[in-house]
Amino acid sequence: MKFGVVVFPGTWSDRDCGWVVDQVVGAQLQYLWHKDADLKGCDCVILPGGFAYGDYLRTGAIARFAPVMESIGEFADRGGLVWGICNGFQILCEAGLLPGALIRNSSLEFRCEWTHLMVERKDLPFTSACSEREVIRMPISHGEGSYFAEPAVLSRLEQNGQVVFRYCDPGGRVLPSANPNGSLHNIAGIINKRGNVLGMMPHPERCSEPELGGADGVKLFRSVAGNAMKVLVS
Amino acid sequence: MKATARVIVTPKPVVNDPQGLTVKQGLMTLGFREVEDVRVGKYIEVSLEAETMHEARERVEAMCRQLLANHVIEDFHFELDHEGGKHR
Amino acid sequence: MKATARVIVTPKPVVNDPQGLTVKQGLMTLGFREVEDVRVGKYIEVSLEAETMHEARERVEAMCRQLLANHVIEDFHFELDHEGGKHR
Amino acid sequence: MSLDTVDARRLREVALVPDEYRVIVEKLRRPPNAVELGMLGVLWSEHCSYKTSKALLRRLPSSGEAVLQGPGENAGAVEIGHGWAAVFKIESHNHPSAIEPYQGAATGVGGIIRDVIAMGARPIALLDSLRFGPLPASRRHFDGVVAGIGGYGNCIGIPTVGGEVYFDECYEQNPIVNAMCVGLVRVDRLMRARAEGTGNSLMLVGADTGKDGIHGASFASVELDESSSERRPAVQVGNPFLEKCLLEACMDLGHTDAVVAVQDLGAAGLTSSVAECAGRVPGAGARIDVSLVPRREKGMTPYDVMLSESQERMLVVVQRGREAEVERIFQTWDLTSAVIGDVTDDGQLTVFDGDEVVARLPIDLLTDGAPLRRLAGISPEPPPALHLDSLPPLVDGGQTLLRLLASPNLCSRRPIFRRYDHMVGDSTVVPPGGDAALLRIKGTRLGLAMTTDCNARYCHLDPNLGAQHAVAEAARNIVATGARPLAVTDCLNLANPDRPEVYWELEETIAGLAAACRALEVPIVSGNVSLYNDSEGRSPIHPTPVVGMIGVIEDYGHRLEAGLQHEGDFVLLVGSSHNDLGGSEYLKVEHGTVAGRPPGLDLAREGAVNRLILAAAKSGLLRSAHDCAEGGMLVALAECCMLGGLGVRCPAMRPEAPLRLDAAFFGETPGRFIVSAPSRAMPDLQNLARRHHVEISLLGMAGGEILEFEGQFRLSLTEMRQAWEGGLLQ
Ligand SMILES: Nc1ncnc2c1ncn2[C@@H]1O[C@H](COP(=O)(O)OP(=O)(O)O)[C@@H](O)[C@H]1O
Ligand SMILES: [Mg+2]
Repeated sequence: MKFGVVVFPGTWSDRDCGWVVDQVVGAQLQYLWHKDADLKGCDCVILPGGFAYGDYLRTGAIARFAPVMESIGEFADRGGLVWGICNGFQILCEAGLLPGALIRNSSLEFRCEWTHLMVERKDLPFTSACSEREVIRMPISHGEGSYFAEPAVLSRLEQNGQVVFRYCDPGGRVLPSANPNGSLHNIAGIINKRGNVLGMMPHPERCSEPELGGADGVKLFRSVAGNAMKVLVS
Repeated sequence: MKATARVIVTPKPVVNDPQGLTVKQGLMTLGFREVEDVRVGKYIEVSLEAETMHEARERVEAMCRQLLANHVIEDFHFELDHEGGKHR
Repeated sequence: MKATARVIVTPKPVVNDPQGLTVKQGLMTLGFREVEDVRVGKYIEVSLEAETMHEARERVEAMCRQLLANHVIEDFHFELDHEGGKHR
Repeated sequence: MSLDTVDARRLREVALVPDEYRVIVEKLRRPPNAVELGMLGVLWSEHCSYKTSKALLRRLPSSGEAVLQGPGENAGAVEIGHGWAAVFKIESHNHPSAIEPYQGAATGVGGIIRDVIAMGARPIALLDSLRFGPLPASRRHFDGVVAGIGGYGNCIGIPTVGGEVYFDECYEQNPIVNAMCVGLVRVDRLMRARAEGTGNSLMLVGADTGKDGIHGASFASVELDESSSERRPAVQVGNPFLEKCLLEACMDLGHTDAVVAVQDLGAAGLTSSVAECAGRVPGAGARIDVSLVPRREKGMTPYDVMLSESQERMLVVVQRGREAEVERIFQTWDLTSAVIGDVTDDGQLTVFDGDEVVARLPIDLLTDGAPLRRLAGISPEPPPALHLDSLPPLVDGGQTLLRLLASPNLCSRRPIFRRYDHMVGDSTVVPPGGDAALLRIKGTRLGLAMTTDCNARYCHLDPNLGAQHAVAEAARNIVATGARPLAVTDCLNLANPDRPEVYWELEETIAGLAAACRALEVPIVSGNVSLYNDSEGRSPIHPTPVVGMIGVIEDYGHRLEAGLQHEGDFVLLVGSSHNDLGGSEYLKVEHGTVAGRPPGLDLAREGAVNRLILAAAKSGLLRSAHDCAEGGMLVALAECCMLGGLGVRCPAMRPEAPLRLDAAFFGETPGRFIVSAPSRAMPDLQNLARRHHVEISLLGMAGGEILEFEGQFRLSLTEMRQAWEGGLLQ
């Protein structure tokens, strides 16, 4: 199982994702440079957090044109696993690999804090190690993480069960008070229809060891590491 | 020929504009009670070389579609200037 | 009377504009090699009540000075509209 | 230009005085030209030359077993074990932040990061130390500065893991914005910014040069006045994205041996970075050609280029012939680099504009030539005395506690640090919110603790004792995580030293720092001085010597946090309490006065208490530890409750005379911690305390959701949180 971690200028969660893949999960790790279109045979490509190109103008706006993105698009079309975390989620939306967009937090402030997430689907290669409707704890760290999609798009997402994570309270109730950024429907993460492209604002790589305050994140990495072989590219 | 495009990108009406709300509140607290609504967007000034105004317009339009605005959440429009002249 | 002010706030010419620089580079990589310069600023649309256009202008000017623009690093200008009419 | 003809205005513009001009002419044996005068002006500014403080700073202890690099380089460095060195420094950006809070604070962060990069280290953490006038009047400054620090640190991907903030009238016109950066480097890869090797190339990398901040350094060396906002170019706009690329590229430089040295461009831009870099090598000089400097704007003169303070630039000294290798590394990150000159052995800084020489000055005149200023200090009127007998007795400890918890100086800092990414890097094992932050060093069990501290009210009442308190408090915060204090960086923020009272404060402050650092065996390896925080002479700030301290723990598995952990644990007060209400937050909040002397400080006892806590932590006897600081024992205890989500039941507090009840609850006697321990650890803990000659007393038992002193007051966690969490949101 080989994870690719994409590095854009301005990416900063690359090393954290790499650390978890390599040191915590013990899977194979390959950094992928944004200028290089070659995905080096990776089974799952992670687009990590950061401020690619400073996120000036709009988050992810410039990054999506990098050479590596074209290959990632093709890889996704073939069923390859693509996982956008934070800035990576923003880039996937800009690139059209996921619907909707991420806008300024309703507080207008950057937020770095722990949240609770309801895992709405565990039948995905990214969540198979979670239990049914499990509540997991995970930090966010973003200024523009408020999920937006037009009403029609949103209802299609809901109908298809494409919402994977929702901000909730510790008891699993999806309440406005548990929503840290004003996301529609408390959305924290979504998947494409085919089930191989995941975008999420919270940072699983920051909570994959107990000394960092929690280890729920490692479940997602373990899910992928355990499952990838089954869903692989045709 | 040198042209200058003044691009204005605004959040779509259906998109929440927390920034606009906050600016509005800020203005109200400062005593500008007559303010009814505020929307906040982006202003981008692009100077470019083009053969004709027509070409300039097409290029700027393409820049907006590809990079400057995100059609999911934003609308855009622009004005083109050319050596003092202004064209909508 | 209802008026709408379209305020444009731009970084002062000598002030560093990292956004503009980055957007310019982005446009260049996308193949818009004709781009010579990009400056990024803010666009703020304020709807307000006023007795006269003159009053509206004065109020908006005051809003810009007090809140909308940061005079240390930014310049501003605006246009005023009133029931379809446009006044610079 | 002789002294008669160089007009006074011109001198004032470059912030030189006639006497200094005379020295220049004497040393050069000719009058300087305009470019030279500008270069000397910035380098001889207080900000760059330390002409007022240099002689005093020599009194600070700077050596120690672990010290790899003391003051004099871009940052200090200490060895922390397993072959790692911690590199760190604190710096002020007060004047820019007063005028443009967001950008001033942001570029302050950018600047201190580059200092750490210049040592070859990867920055791993940021901290801040902030002072503002009272809220809500100072909201604009407060919000802008916090947003600016977050804006830069979050974007560049370095966690901001700690800091402090206080509000006081004296900062209304003069906010204090200090930023500290900590980096890591292998001991054998620690770099020094020395322009070694005649003929080696000087490369300028990073941002293009614009007309930003020309005269920024001299600007920071004068009092703010009405016209300050008009001198606009002094405020720069930061580009954290570019700095992130610069950071990564500089880390990549580590893979080549083509690089001799890296020096950041900060205040006084190219002039100071070239002069400093050459000045560290005896006899070395440099030749640079301003026409080779990549520019952002048209129409820049050599003067502009030499004095520009454009951010996000670095000077790299490269072995001759290997420039292309270095250029390629920067290209990878889409950064421009340009060879702008080379190292010479003539001891001169020669500036060309193409073929024409536009300036030629001896390096040592630039870096060391500024005549030191010998000022005289006079101690001011002593502050009003505090007559304890006239203080009314405490009526309702619970209500007083709630008011103290809501005080902006004591309340929860979450509204600040939740706006800072404090987790990126996957190393933050003790996050902000308690005492010091603790970061693990990946690949080892080592933990690195860090904090910034200063109670400037104490310094106002007694600068010498106040400075000692700052060091002692920082040490306690480090110790509260289980880490051993290791070394210090300091930022001396004071008012205008031309006033004898302020100069006296400066002398006393330095004496106090020196005494405390010696006693606690923490050398000062780097620092910064910011004077003239003195808006038009009307409102001098309190002396504010911010202490940034780091410490190590061998195994971060033994770390401690402030919050109570377990129902049924014993909650104890370590250290003894006295009637220390002088200068306390209690006095200010409840009685509206700032009076008396700060608490007495016995540095030997501080050491003993710290050693006890460390020994107990190492033996696993403790479940939590939190130091008592402003607000005293009761505020600290309330914090332990709120942070841990557990109440404490205590019998009534009946202090033995002469200790008063208000002092027992809210007095600020140093050398005290609130700790919790399981009952089975109690015998060992008591033995250990006896061996260290430290008093330890049982306060109560952890559990429930109520903090109670029987018969005196009962408060629920919810009530306390409401007061504590809202204090900054007013
Ligand atoms: N400006 C700030 N930025 C980041 N963290 C801060 C800031 N101010 C306070 N903190 C954090 O909040 C906690 C409490 O701060 P403070 O009350 O100053 O602690 P102490 O009294 O122990 O020094 C610490 O963890 C500190 O690092
Ligand atoms: Mg503390």
